[in-house]
Amino acid sequence: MNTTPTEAKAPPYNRSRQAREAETLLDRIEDDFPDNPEAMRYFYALFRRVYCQGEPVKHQGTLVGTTCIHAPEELIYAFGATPVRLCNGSYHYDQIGADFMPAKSCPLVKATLGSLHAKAAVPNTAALDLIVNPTTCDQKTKASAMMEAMGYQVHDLELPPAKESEEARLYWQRAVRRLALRLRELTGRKLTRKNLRQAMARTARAQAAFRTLHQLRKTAPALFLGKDAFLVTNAYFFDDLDRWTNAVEKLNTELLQRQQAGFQAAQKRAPRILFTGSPPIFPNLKLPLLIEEAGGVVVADETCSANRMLYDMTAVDEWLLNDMVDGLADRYLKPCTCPIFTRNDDRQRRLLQLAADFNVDGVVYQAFAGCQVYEMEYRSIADILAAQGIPMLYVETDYSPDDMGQLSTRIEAFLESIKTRKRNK
Amino acid sequence: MSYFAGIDIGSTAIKAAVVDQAGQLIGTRIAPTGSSFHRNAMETFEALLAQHGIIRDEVKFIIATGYGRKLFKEADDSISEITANAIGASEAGRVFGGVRTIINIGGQDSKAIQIDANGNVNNFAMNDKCAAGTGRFLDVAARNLEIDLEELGDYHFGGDGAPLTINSTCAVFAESEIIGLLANGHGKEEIVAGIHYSIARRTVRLAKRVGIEDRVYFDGGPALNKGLVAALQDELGRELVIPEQPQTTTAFGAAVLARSQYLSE
Amino acid sequence: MTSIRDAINGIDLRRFRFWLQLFFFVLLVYGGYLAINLGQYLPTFSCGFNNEGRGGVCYLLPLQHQLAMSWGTLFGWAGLMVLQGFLFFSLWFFVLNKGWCGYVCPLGTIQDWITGLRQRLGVRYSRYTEGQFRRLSLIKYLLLALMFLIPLGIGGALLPHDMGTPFCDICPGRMIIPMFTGDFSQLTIDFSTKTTMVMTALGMLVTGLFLAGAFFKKRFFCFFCPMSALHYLLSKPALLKLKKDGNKCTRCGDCYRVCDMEIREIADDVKEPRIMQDDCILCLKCVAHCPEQGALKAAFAGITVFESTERGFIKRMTKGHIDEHNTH
Amino acid sequence: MTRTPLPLLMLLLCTSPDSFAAPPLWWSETMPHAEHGSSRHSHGGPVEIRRGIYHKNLWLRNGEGPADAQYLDSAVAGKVLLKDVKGAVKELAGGNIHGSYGVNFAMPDEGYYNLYLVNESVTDGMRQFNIAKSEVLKHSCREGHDHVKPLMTPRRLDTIPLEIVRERMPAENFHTSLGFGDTITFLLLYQGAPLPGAEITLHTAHGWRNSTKTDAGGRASFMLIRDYYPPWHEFERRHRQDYVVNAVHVVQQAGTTGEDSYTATRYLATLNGSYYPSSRDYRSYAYGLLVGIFALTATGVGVYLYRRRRQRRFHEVRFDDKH
Repeated sequence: MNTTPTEAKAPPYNRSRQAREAETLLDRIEDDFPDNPEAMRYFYALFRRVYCQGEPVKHQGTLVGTTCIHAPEELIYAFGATPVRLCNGSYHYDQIGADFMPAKSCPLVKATLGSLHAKAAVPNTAALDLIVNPTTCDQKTKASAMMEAMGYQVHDLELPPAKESEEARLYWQRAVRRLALRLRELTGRKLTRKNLRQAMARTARAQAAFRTLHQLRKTAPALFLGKDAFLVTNAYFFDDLDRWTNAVEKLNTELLQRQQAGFQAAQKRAPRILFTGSPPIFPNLKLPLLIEEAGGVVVADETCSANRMLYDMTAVDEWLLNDMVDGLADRYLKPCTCPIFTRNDDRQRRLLQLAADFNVDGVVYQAFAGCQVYEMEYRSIADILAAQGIPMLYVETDYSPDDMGQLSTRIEAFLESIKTRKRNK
Repeated sequence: MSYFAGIDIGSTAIKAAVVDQAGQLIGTRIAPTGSSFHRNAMETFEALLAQHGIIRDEVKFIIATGYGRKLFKEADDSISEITANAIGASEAGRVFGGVRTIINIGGQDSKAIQIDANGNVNNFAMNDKCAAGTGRFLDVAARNLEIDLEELGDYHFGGDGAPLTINSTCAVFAESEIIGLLANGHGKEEIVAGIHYSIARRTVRLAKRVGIEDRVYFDGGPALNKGLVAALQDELGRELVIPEQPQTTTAFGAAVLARSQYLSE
Repeated sequence: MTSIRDAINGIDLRRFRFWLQLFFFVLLVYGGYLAINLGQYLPTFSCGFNNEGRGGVCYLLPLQHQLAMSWGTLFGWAGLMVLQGFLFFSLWFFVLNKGWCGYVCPLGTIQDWITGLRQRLGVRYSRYTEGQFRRLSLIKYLLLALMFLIPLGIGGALLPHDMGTPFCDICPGRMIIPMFTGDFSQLTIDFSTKTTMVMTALGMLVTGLFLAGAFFKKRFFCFFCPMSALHYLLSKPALLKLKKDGNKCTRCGDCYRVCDMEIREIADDVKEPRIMQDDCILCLKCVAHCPEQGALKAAFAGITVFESTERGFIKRMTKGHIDEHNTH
Repeated sequence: MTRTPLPLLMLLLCTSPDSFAAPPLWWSETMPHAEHGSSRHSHGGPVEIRRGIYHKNLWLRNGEGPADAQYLDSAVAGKVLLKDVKGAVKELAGGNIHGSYGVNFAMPDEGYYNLYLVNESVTDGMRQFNIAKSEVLKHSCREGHDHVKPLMTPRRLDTIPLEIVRERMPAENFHTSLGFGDTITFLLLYQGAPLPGAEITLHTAHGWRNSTKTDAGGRASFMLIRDYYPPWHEFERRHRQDYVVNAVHVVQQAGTTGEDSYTATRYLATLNGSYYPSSRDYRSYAYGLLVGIFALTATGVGVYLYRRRRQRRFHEVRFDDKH
């Protein structure tokens, strides 16, 4: 598998399948909805450049790919390297991945590996110097070997399967310290207090911006739509950190103005949806788009392509390397609500709290066919939500567009039932 | 006199229904979807009106439902077949004393819906993009066994001995399995029964996901199949409520909704 | 009103605490020179051996004194006096609850200064492993028990009289706090009798331990402090309270990692709203380091005085990112 | 102070005119017989506490110094006066306490109580005044310390012809106890006025004595010597020793009291007190520091090793192979 199908007289990128896939989606996102925020133009343009024109991702220093939110990017920045999140949402790469992966495996992993396999992938991964692969779910764990087989440098970031115990915490802290060593070898630079502190300052600023955006989504009726929010957080995967932060801050100011102006991006009656489960990753925004095309609005989410990736912040008591690195380690383990961990009561509590804070009418639970952990947690989540009288729609799907019609039926039915529910209230 | 219509554009058949001001069902009509279903839908609709001597203008409000609903531009509004089905069922179910659970087996999907007393959807489940356990599955089987869809019911009871178990849930694999069984000299009767039971099992599993409450209303084309009904009742362990025109429940529901929407505006 | 609240919640707790602690330190260690006397029932280590400087006396000194009275007197007329003393002590305590440890206690302040020194030297701090922690946190109750039993034993003439105030003998405060007023006379071993010899030697050992321990471990001594144990027994009805809203908690563990006393419950317990544990010194660092709106709060007589807020957290952290010298 | 060498001193004493006069009377707070068990020790000597009120016992003794003075079994003629903290003077009746003559009085208030015995007699034309004074401190820390500061200053009773007053040492408070090496100063008052040039003598517990004459201001100072040498393990920090000061003043003036007449009056005043080993005798900074430093280094090393162990991977978990 060292020669790839796309290498054979590959068409100019912008004519390629994945480019068209992205293009159609972006058209839908931009044109099907009347009042997109001005500040979103930056993101639309960014995605068009990167996904449709195939513009390579800008980066200083070595480029380090990460395959999960557990990779502490502050460390990577501190070593003067640039992290890029490799998780991929393209059906096209999903198909390529299917060539050498079991058909029943998770489309996200398939697409990710597929994109790594197809060298001309987006975001441009040809220049990867190292892939940090946290051992989260089985499929990602097993991916390490495959990625190595493709000729990539891979570092297994060992993540404990449980996060409650103190042992797990220490184990993880060790793993993170080991990553720091590996990065030192890779970059030949030294980790200093100043570097790390600056790196952490940058991400903290980005997170602060995200949190503001997050809080703005509490306003009802919604100030802007979930598809845009997902686009913003998806840009975080590969965009330049500071540029991204500035763009988000611009968006925030605009949304604040909208708030003061009493602007409504959705009707009063529009069901407010909390999105959870498998992450919508560009260009696979199928489900959020269907929801909002059907008149719902995604006001909050609990997915690793948005909230889970950016929400929780690092606290440091003493600004010494030891404390900072351990602090980072904690931030990437303790609050994480990923279902791979043995217990999921944190996730349940988080969902309930989000539902309460954003006065959510219903929850849409996306599970990628082949992502067992989400499929298995679905019941427990359904139960606690039912106990709170919050309706939930469980959707098992993948990247293929063929079930769109069927999905739209279900989503519309779901939204209709919510509407009647609200009317009867 | 003003009327209200509902048009259900399904994957295999187009169903149209008309109700009068009182919400009484005037009539229904069914036609195959075919390739250009927009034209067929229009024709079916007009044929229905003609049949009952209703002028187009008398139809005040039309609601489309089913997969084709978005593309049926003549409709004043569209609604998902699940909601429509729920309304239709709860309306039609009144004569049976009200229903709370609906099982619908359509051309390419099967649904289980749980509704409250007013016909609002509480919860529903749907097969995940796979024709297994749907009407299409029956078509395939019938074709392999070289019998008409309508005859399947009679075959179901014709057999002596236990029904075979059809293991493969996928319509495509089932095809080859059936051929294999025929080759092994099994009677069509037991095979048909087997098929019915395999569908029934899947459907019941679906129904259990939404929770089964008192009367279970069974509609959709396959509801005409006595054998399947028997199998389902077996698996469910309770009586099923079946309307005399199972296919048109959804269209009827759409029509009822059209009426109420029109009156509320 | 809200702006004031925001200002409070956005406060730089580190600096605020430093100055407040300094104030109380001066008050209790040098207050005597300013003719300040808060009496002898203070629920904090305002050492009585600091003759000239003290602005009040640590209750443990008179308590042990009183308990050492002959049983006849103690269980007779003097019993009331002891109770009265305890009452005053409790009244003092109820105001600040364990805030006495986190903000007032001179010995605690000294430890924080030593910690500051360590930070400047860039030496990392130690943490106990879970097992050690569980075992160690029992010691203070043992000390508390001894602190009651030994004087009683003396009162009953079961123990030699020169064991007078057993805890003070081994309390590092007795040796260290007077030094701040230039009185080094406590820094001795008393050869007058065998008991005093042993006790004072023990005291010196503990002082040495204290200094070394406090350097490597935040609030080293507070794990073993019998005063803290005594506090905890009274802490339920106190006015100042630490509250937690489990639903808002994301269990990110930020509070736990900044906690000087390594209290895990603060992060992991999402059921109990009254989250204060026996080791807690109510320094409120956990509240300051909690990014979740209203997940942790300090309430005085039911009125929220300091609450964890997203904005406050970000403000404090950004500050942490910026300024180079973070030791206060 | 100036210390006269002992031989010379003996000489002085021998040549003194009235060296063979009757031995002085003085109060002692030491029990006649040790076997009576020790009462509670408080600031300012042994006390008894009855229903929360401090009570003081003082026994009258007669003899030069603590070393060779007897207790009396019966009262002596004369008045026993007590001046309490408030300044009120009342007469006390002595009696038999633990087998010897003494007085017992309550001390409800904080501060100094002065007890006097004035005994007057005339023997072959010489009028003899024996004045025994004792200054007793009542203090309990429970009462606090601020309000009693003014009570430090010595108090006197001017109706007493010849009175010895112990002047306070610099920075003396209710907790101060005299110790070896401390210098104590006495003020001698005759009819309430300082009396210069009078002979004044200090007797310590073990028979050491030292005489001098009061200076122009009627003052005389002595340094308490260290005369307590037990084996180290028997050393008692609260080892209380009595001292007695007596002063003699003779007035060559004839007169009569009642029926008998005299040619001269001899005043003999005594004041008792107690002192303890000084803290310098039993405290050691050197050892203290040593132990402290040892502990410092020990823990330092301990922590270092502990961290070393922590750095070696997975050493938190220890298995017990014994079972």
